[in-house]
Amino acid sequence: MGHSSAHGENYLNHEKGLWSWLTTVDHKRIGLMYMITVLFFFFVGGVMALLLRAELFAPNAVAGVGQVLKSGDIYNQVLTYHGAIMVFMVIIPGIPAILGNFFLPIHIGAKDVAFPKVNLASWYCFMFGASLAIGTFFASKIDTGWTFYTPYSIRTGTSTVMMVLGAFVMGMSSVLTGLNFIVTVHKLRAPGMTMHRMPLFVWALYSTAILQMLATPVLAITLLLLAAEKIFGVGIFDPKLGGDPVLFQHFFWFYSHPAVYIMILPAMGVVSELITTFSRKVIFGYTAIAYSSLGIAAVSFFVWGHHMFVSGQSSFAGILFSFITMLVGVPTAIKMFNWVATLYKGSIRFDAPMLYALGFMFLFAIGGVTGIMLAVLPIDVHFHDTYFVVAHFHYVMVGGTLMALMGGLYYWFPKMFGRMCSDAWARMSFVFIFIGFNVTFFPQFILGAMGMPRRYFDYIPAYETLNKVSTVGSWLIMAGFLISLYTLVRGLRSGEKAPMNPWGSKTLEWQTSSPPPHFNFDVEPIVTAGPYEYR
Amino acid sequence: MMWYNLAKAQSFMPTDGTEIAKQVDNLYGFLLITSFIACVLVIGGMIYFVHKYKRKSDNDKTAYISHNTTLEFLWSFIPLVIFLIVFAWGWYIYQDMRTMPKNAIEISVLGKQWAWEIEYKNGYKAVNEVVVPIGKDVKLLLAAQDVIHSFYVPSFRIKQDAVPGRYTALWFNANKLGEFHIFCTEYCGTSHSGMIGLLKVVTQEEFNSFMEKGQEEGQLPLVKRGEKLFALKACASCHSVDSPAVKVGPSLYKKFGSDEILEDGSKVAVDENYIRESILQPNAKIVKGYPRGIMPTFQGQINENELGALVEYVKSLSGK
Amino acid sequence: MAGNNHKNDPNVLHPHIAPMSTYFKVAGVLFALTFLTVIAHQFHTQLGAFAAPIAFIIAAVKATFVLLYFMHLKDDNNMNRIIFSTGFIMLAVLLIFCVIDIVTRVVEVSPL
Amino acid sequence: MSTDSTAHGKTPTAHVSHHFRDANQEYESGKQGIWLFMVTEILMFGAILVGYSIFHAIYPEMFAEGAKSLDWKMGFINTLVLIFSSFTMAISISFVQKNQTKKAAIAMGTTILCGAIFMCIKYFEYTHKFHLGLYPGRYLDAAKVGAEHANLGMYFGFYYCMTGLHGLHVLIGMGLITWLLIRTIRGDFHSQYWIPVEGVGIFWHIVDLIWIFLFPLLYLVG
Repeated sequence: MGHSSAHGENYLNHEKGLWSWLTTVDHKRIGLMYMITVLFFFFVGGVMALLLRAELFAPNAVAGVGQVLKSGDIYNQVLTYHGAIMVFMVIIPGIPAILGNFFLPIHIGAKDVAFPKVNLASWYCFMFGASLAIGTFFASKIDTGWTFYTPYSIRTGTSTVMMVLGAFVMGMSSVLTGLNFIVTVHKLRAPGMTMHRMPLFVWALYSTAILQMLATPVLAITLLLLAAEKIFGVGIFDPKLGGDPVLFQHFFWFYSHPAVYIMILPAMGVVSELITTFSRKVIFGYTAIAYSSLGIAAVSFFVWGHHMFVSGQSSFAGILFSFITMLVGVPTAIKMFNWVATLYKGSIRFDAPMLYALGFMFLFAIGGVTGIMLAVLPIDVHFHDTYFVVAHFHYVMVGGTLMALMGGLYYWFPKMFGRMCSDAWARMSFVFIFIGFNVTFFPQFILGAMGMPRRYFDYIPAYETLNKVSTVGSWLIMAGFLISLYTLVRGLRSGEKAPMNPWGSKTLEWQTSSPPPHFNFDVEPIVTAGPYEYR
Repeated sequence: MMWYNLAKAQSFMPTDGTEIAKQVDNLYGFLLITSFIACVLVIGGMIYFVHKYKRKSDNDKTAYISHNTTLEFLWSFIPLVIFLIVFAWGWYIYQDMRTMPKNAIEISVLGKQWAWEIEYKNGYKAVNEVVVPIGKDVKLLLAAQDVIHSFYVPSFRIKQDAVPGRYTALWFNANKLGEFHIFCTEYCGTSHSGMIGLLKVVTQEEFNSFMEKGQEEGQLPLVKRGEKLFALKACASCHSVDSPAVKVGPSLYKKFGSDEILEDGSKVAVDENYIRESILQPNAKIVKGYPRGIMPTFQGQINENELGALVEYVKSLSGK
Repeated sequence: MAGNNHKNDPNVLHPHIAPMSTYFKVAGVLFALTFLTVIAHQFHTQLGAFAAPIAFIIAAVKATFVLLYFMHLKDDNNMNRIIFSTGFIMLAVLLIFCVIDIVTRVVEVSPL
Repeated sequence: MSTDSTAHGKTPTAHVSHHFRDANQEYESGKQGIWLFMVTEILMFGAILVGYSIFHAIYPEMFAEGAKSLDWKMGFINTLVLIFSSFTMAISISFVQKNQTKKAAIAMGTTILCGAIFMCIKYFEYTHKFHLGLYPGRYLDAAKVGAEHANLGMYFGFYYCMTGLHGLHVLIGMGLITWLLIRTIRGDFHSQYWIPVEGVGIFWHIVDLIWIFLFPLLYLVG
């Protein structure tokens, strides 16, 4: 492959100035813009999380430390913003929009995504929607929870309309990204890059994109109807006018369950990349992993009712949804086993990205088995809307998606910026995040089993000790992320120059210079083998 | 079986108050053990491999193992079988949970912001407190007045949303005497976490006398009836009565006979008519510093007698 | 790019141009079907329970004509056909599961 | 990166953006993108239709009462107008492909005109309803209107949501076709570059397609 870096021109210095960034159609630059915004929102959502944990440090009756937030209303607002920001602005766009935008075209040897302008439009949609959503913070704060369940969201006198419109616009951004990825994968692969030679990260993004395309429009219309409900009192979801609030939950989870896989599938893709690279070994069961992504995507559309076992949904529907949910567990288990098998007889290095990948597997295993527990009807009746559920989805979303995002960032940092991060610091951030995470969320499984419901501003004294432990853990996580921030910024400013392929990986992005040239490759690559041919 | 009991002991589930709760715990114990084994296999395997196959030199050769159909079939099929077993097991218990018994004692439960209103068949009403006899089938008919609530008794492993506009139901047969927590588990606003009730399981005799006592309720003095109604209508979730502390609305402690400053700066004397108006048309006069439109109207929900009792109760709070 | 040898040049597009008469015919059919719907509607009291299915069958036929000829799905590739049909499949999923819930709920409304 | 070619030359050349290998790849990609986007449109409208069907099944009489207060003649005329506009849109693509720019422009103009007529009729329908007090949801005063069913507002909620969202799409479509018209007159489109016309065309047909279903659903079936 060519060496355009000889004369030092790359996508970062190809054009200069803020304006060149705001009008760029280069997928790499758009990926970076997403990175900055998503990390900013992650910071905001993280502060909210710390506030929530601080409030729950002790029951309100305990003098001095009991009450951090002034009232139940404020607590509810903070928890709503924490949920909405983390879901809509961090975890859903996280991996696809940052790492996906940057690496999907390079992975398949393309110069850009199929519709670069649409890609930029999607970032602007995201920003506009996010501004609307954050804007409610300065209008009247919303306290509906990120799920907007009716009739509470209709009754509560806050700026729900603005918030749902924000979510609607962000949904559009998600659709545009998904559309772009699908067409890119279908049409823009380099010569020789057959579907079965694509890296598994691309397969994961492809499956995610399908979910984004097919699920988001239903959320969009549900949110519009909710806005109409709020403005005109249409009555579709309002029992006062003969509407059905449980139907809202159906519509909502028709999107939001697949959305869970929109969040986790890309993470699985990242982990597949990390594990092969750092064990320098061909992935075990490429086809199984690739098609299990598609399988998860397909089945995930039929399982949304498992969020509604006690909602007043019929028992028959509950049983049906529980059954199908069991089926979605299988492809997920397959992936876990395949990753472990990939390690067998490998040559394993423990750089920070690999630690994050192993951390992902550890946490995702726990998140996965508790997920199966929650799919079992009578168990879910007990656990539904308790801290057990909170712990479970944090194990999957934070322990899964965020770990993979961090691992991916450290892994691809040299490629994105042409500089290396300090591996020692990065490993330290991992240690803090990993330990802190378990300290924070493992006690919550026990709290849930004991019966502590979620979204509680205050709790009975029996739950105090474990809540204290959990809050202390949240500080460790904070320390971990601050160390990460420091590591990344330091790497950016003064990291040593990155070679073309610091990790010895076989995928295409490492066959071009670091950072890549404006059009990714100096010569269009011709692919002759699969992505993990470590022989 | 020792393992099995150990898992149950470590499961941190609250005491089980019904037969179904025991069955749920058994299933949960099974799930814990299988999950533990699965995690040990996966995580243990991972740790063992990363330890054993640590990179020795930069030129390590790795095995080229692209797939193994038998192995892959096994680790797809075995989980599938386990999942289907726990599904069927769960289905079996769930069927029991959801099949309403015949001839059960029926109690209506109305969820509202932010209290549970309990009504027994004989017309006796209570708030946040369900009293049931031991060893009898009890069926709760759930309804919600404003938004969705969820009735949850951790010790009985039962939970059901109360959805406005329709009825849902729950049943249980308590086999332990004692008091158990009732939580609201569907987010319902400001005092969601304060919507805690007690479920008291008592002997049949105690239950009978409790019901009789309820019948005599009508003969209580006006102030006492007002006090009960105040609790029943969940006024206490927003108005404190024993101190000037502000909850959501103004405190009513020693309020009667004093002056209130309204939004527009004018003054109004807190007398019987002002209290009456505040109950029936809460938004007619808003005290300075409080939001408008929070308190629902009780017009048409309470009769003249009840109104009188409430006014009498608020009067009594002034300590005169 | 030489003018000749167009057939194999990937930079020369070969639009599929349907004859104008096709468009006229399809438009005619669509107009006719619209009239048919309205005529059928005049007899809806006589048709009773069949009125709605008839109206929707006519609508579906119209939609098919629009899809095949105006939107050229007839000459398009299979991928685009599959893509378009997934939308309808997903809608069916949404409808079927919601209906399953609501219909079976009715049995339990009075779980007495 | 080849820029827009003009139709003035004898043999117009295809448009190939920098990241595509050749014109066919770009065309196929564009087309697929458009179809994917249409899927989201179908799902968005379809989900309201799902809600409509469910509540129609729950409250058949209330929906019948609502449908009675709609004038099917208006809907009928609108259906004809939209079908005609779809036809003109379809032939405009054909004209562009045959390099008959002027005819294409006329066809597009007619399409916009039809869209405008559609919106005018819609406007009269809406004002008529407002005049009768048939507002959506809680603004519909059942007592004043003399409705037999207290929740008639729900029917009109659906009516306004569905037709409103559809109307919004008509307006967006008109805007897009105006943009096409300007570019057509400028000579941007020709036998080697017509994908925007085809894309907007498909969008316009989807709008038509949805109306084909809305018409019997709202106006005819009670």
